[in-house]
Amino acid sequence: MAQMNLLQAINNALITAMRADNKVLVLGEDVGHFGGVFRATSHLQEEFGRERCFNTPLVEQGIIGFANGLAAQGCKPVAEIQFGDYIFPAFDQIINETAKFRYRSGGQFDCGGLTIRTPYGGGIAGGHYHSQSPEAFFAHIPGIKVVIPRNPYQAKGLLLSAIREPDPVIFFEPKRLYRAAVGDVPESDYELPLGHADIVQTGSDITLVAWGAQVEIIQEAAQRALGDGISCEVIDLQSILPWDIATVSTSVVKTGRLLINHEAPLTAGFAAEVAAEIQSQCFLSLEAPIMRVCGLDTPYPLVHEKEYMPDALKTYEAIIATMNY
Amino acid sequence: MAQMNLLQAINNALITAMRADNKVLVLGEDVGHFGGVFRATSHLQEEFGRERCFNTPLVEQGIIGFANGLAAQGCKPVAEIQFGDYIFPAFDQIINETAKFRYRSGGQFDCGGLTIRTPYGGGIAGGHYHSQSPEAFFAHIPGIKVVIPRNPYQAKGLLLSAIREPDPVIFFEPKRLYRAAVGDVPESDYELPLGHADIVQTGSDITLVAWGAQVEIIQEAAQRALGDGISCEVIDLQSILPWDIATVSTSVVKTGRLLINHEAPLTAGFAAEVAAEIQSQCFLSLEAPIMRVCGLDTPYPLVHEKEYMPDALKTYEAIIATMNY
Amino acid sequence: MTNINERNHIAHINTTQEVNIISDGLVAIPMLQLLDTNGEYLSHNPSPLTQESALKILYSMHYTRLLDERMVSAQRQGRISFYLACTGEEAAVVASTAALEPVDMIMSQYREQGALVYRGYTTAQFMNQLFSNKLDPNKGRQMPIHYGDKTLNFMTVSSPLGTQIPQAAGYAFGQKYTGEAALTICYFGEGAASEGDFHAGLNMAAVLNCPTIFFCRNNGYAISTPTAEQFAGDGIASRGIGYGVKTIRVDGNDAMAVFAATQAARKIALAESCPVLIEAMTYRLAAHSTSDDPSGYRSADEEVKWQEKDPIARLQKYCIAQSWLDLEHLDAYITQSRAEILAEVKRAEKEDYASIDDLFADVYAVLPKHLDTQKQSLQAHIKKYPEAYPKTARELL
Amino acid sequence: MTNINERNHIAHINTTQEVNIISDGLVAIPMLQLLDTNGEYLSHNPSPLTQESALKILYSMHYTRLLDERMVSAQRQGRISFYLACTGEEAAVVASTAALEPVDMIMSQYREQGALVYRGYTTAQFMNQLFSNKLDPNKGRQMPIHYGDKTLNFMTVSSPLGTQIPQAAGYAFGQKYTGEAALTICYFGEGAASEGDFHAGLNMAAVLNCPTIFFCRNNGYAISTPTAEQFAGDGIASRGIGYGVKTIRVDGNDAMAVFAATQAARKIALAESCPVLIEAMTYRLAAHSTSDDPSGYRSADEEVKWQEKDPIARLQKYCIAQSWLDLEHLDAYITQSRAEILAEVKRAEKEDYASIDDLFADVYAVLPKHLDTQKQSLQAHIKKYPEAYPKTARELL
Ligand SMILES: Cc1ncc(C[n+]2csc(CCOP(=O)(O)OP(=O)(O)O)c2C)c(N)n1
Ligand SMILES: Cc1ncc(C[n+]2csc(CCOP(=O)(O)OP(=O)(O)O)c2C)c(N)n1
Ligand SMILES: [Mg+2]
Ligand SMILES: [Mg+2]
Repeated sequence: MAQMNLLQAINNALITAMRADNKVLVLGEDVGHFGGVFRATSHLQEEFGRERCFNTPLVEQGIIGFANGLAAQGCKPVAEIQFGDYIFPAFDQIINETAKFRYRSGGQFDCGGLTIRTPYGGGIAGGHYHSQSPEAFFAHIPGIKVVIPRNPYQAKGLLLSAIREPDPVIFFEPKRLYRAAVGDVPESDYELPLGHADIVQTGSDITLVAWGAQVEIIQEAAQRALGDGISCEVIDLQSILPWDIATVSTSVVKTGRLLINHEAPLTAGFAAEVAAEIQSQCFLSLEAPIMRVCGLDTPYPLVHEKEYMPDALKTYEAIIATMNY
Repeated sequence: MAQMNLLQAINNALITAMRADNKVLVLGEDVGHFGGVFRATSHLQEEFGRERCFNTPLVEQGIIGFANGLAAQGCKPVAEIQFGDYIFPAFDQIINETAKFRYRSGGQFDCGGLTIRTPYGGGIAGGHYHSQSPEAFFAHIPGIKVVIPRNPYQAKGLLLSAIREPDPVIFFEPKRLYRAAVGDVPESDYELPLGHADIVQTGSDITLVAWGAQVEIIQEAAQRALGDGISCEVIDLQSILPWDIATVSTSVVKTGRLLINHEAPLTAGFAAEVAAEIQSQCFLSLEAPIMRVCGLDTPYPLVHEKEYMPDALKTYEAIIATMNY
Repeated sequence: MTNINERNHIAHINTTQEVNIISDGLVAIPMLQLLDTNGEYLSHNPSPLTQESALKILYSMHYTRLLDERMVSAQRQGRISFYLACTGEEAAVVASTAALEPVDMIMSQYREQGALVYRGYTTAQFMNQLFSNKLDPNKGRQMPIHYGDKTLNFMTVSSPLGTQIPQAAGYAFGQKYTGEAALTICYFGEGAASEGDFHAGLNMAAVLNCPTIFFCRNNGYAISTPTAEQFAGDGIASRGIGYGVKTIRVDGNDAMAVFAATQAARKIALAESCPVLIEAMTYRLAAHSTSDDPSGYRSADEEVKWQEKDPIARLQKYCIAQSWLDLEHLDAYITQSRAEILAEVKRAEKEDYASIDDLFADVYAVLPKHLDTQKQSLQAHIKKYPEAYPKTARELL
Repeated sequence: MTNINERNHIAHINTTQEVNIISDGLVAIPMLQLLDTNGEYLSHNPSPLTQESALKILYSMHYTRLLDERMVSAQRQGRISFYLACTGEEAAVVASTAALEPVDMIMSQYREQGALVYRGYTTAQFMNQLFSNKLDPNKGRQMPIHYGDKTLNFMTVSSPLGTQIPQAAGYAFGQKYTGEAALTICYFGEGAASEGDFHAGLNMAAVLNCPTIFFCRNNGYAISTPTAEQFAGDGIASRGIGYGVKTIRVDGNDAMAVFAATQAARKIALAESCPVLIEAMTYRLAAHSTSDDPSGYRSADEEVKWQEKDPIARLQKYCIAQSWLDLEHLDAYITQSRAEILAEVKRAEKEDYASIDDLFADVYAVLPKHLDTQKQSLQAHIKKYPEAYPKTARELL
């Protein structure tokens, strides 16, 4: 065990994966000598050489197109997109290529070896273009998996699984926790299963669901609600595609109430999917409408970041409203 | 009034808009002399010249980038993307540019004049890449409007509104109805409001919601359900961003039941948003879980198109299941 | 961190005091031609083609032409839903593939069935794909002409244009990295070369030293769009210079020249670990696809001029002049191929379709729970209404 | 339908019988230089700059340098969250803008504050944007350095790289279409030129005859990535040829040459309705931004060499030699500007923030219902917990 922050855990996962399998290659803008703008790929080029960790030209559609080809050839590329906000030029390569490669060829060819890592989310005064949470777009793409860790331990275990998964994975990293989230991380090689939710805290009155950086927000809200005698069950989805419907619905059958929190804009965000599915599965158990506490339907702002964000206070208010329904 | 099919109505709307305002320009792949692969832009170049209706090189990100600039300059470009499946290379220009142009500049500059037209949807044996229904991706982008007509009359009126709207609009055209949908269309200039749902048929037992080509599917299911004495209220959303929450919730308060149908894959499709919002607004009125009858969570198939599609039979079954809940 | 050397990104550049406008008065890049339209050999060097290789190319071109003719008819008869012919471009495709090794990966656009023919894809295989039956390797999931064969190193076709271009760079990088003595060839049209992915792919291949042959079929049109509305430079070849990519322009209707150019390209690409761009000047004699009617956008006179440059006739004349060709044998081959195609059409259209399992398989390596749920409910539904789902009902009863 | 003329897309191409590999042994495109590093004028032609224009450029460069120094310090002091300096590239930006007319639209990348300085953006305006206060025209919605001013024809900066390149083509098309005697200049870095949007923009501008100046600042780096890992060709200029775009390479540290090149480009672009590409060879003396530390990826020796090519010193030496410059006046200007910047920093940081209305306005032209609902519930929430939302609570109480 070692104390690591989220970035160090990711760096450690990359080193672990690269040592274990020489088909694992790391590519992206500034990931080489410099180690990436957040330093997630520090020292990789030193240890593994330019062949296995290299800078690409500044072209996201090319990074993912190139990585798709590399994966189809049998390598395991880990492609970094510098910010989640800049993944969109690669959207076509992801939705029309990565996700459909295996299906369209009847399993002859696939991009299963591909992992795309990208920092996402707000809270760093980044404005429109260094704050977006685009996970919902990817949750609507059959053929890929979407994973989001909330702490260093998860980050290492989930990233190792993602890299070794036979399916392509998009791995969103909550950038405001890069240095803020610190915890014990095994130095050994370990994997955490994809598609499984993590029950962070058990409770009996209401189920709170989030992923990534928002998990600590709902925990904070749960803490505050405890002061009112409300017992919250806190669930971190960890994967949003596929997501762990069973864990959430079991919880909601027990608590009778559900609240989902995400930073992305409310409309057509992933909370909608969770709400739609759970109201269907748990209809007779629900004692109040499922609540969504989400980002506003505006571009991500700058000075009004606090107002935009689905923070612990807003979550707490929604818990109270749900309890009093 | 004239009998027109959907394509003719769109062509007629473009002519009407171009005659009325010389800032309206049409651009896209093959839209010039040839009139587009579906012939939606037939004769425009003849009447308005190459300056106002022109072919672009084969580059969707460029078409929308160029059109964004043209709109910012004050023109009203109507950009065609040949198939909805090929809109993804332009996704970045749409989400990061079109949608945020006005907001990020504090209203100094905007792309309000832009309309993007694109055929979408299945039922034409088009396989993965000529069948997708990507509307949900766009519904999660604050700053744009998303409109989908179901018949020639709507198509003309909504397209004229879209072109004249001060906000950028994505206009999805149900291609399997291009020639199949025929109806009376006024030859005059008229507009239909965006953001309003159309109650196609009133009923008392269950509300059925769809848009575009699936409206006729839910109508067919409603017809079949009538045989069992079930009275369906059929609503065509027409716009999915912003969407007409009030009309749907009023209906559900009345009927107590809701079913949403779309061709796109179920997970994180737009039905999720409708279900999430309506369960919240109509919680105490709901007598059964909200049902989603949608495409499968697979890429769009070819020989199994019938099996994939949320057809009238599947919809009917879901109506019965909801009624018997 | 390792030491950082001093860099100077302008060291190679001289200065001038004149405002030189580059691109004014540039001379077009010439194209390699070895056979004239009469099949005369124009060079003083020994011909790059042996009898055996010339005949294999010629026969493959004939087969491709025949296949296209038959399948365009089959589409007209409503037997298949869609087809896309290579007519007029057989030399560009077949002769370039002929200059490769079987280990080389082919990433095509969609008009490169001649490459498959050359590599030995059988008539039965073509038909299984075109009829989307249960023997289609794509399991009936893609439209006709979306061929793919792992054993022949032919990547499954994907409709979105240009996406295969950066993929080819990545694939080739992987080949080099894993020590294969093989490269990747990537075919695309001059229309697709307008896509952003073209820019990405060529630049990345150049910077990352990928052994990739980028083979552009400049056939004059992208559906209805003529090259004058596609680009303003000297074709696609002139772009190679901008990327620092070695470039060859070739007469795409001259199989001999295409072979020579591709052979040279392969050698350089592998020896120097670098990409090579080939622009083959040719013409799409066919309609864009069976959904298209070119009379709406181009003149018949123009087509006639290019029919006179027919690539098959050109190589055939050469082979005849060399006394390499047994015309009777060729005739017999054509007759037999036609019969084989007809027979395979009849067989393939009678085959069953892929099973319902195949609707759900391959989305992921292992069927996830939510898809399994959807599958089970679909199966139950079909069992209830078998007559509405004839393709899959039978297997469930 | 109108008549269709016969086309021949290979009419301009000659044939050859040699496998010519283009791009082997190409000579680099030379760069226009009019002043050497000592400010000596190198040409025999009359100088393109008058005293007035030279001094306006020189003063604007000085102001830009000063602003950058002060704001980098302000960021270090925690007064602003982010800054991005133009240091070393002032000539490329200021002198090119100087060669335009005020009606010309400027679309910048983010390192072109010198263009705004030249056009008369005030210190107060800079500070309002940098401090995201309520006078910021962006209403506090974007990070510092995302300037924009409609009256100065300076399009608001957008962070995603390259997106402005096809937009500039479209904007210029609109200018031409609506009969404005104006063009659009589009600035970008050599890194951004790798994006697919660059390819789209240049090709479309060439094909659609858009009066656009594409101005590339090739400053050696894209954050940490040196040009050798960005492209393999002869810089960005060599790409112009591929698009059939007239191209000029210029010494970006020579204000005189940049002015002359841009003047020529503007003339051609408007007279011939066509795009012109300018590649300015320069160097990012600054860190990429205040979030960056270049010592991790480049050597100090290298930086020193480029400090010796300082664009400001070069033009200043020339002006002094011409007896055009009153050094005392310049000193006073610098002193006064520094004081003005300090005063405006102090003012701007005390201004209030934009109101909560501005969080919701401008998403659409008219606030739609669902956003109004969100706004009302946010307002109610803030009223309940004012201490948690100090920026907006006051206005609601
Ligand atoms: C991204 C994308 N945009 C548009 C299309 C529709 N489309 C199919 S083929 C074609 C023309 C391609 O022309 P070219 O690349 O020159 O190839 P050719 O057909 O001439 O062989 C177009 C526009 C597509 N398949 N993919
Ligand atoms: C689409 C996109 N990808 C990545 C980034 C992150 N990023 C910001 S600046 C930069 C480097 C740009 O280099 P260059 O274009 O050469 O301009 P310079 O900074 O040298 O002026 C990168 C990678 C971005 N802003 N947008
Ligand atoms: Mg073509
Ligand atoms: Mg740079």
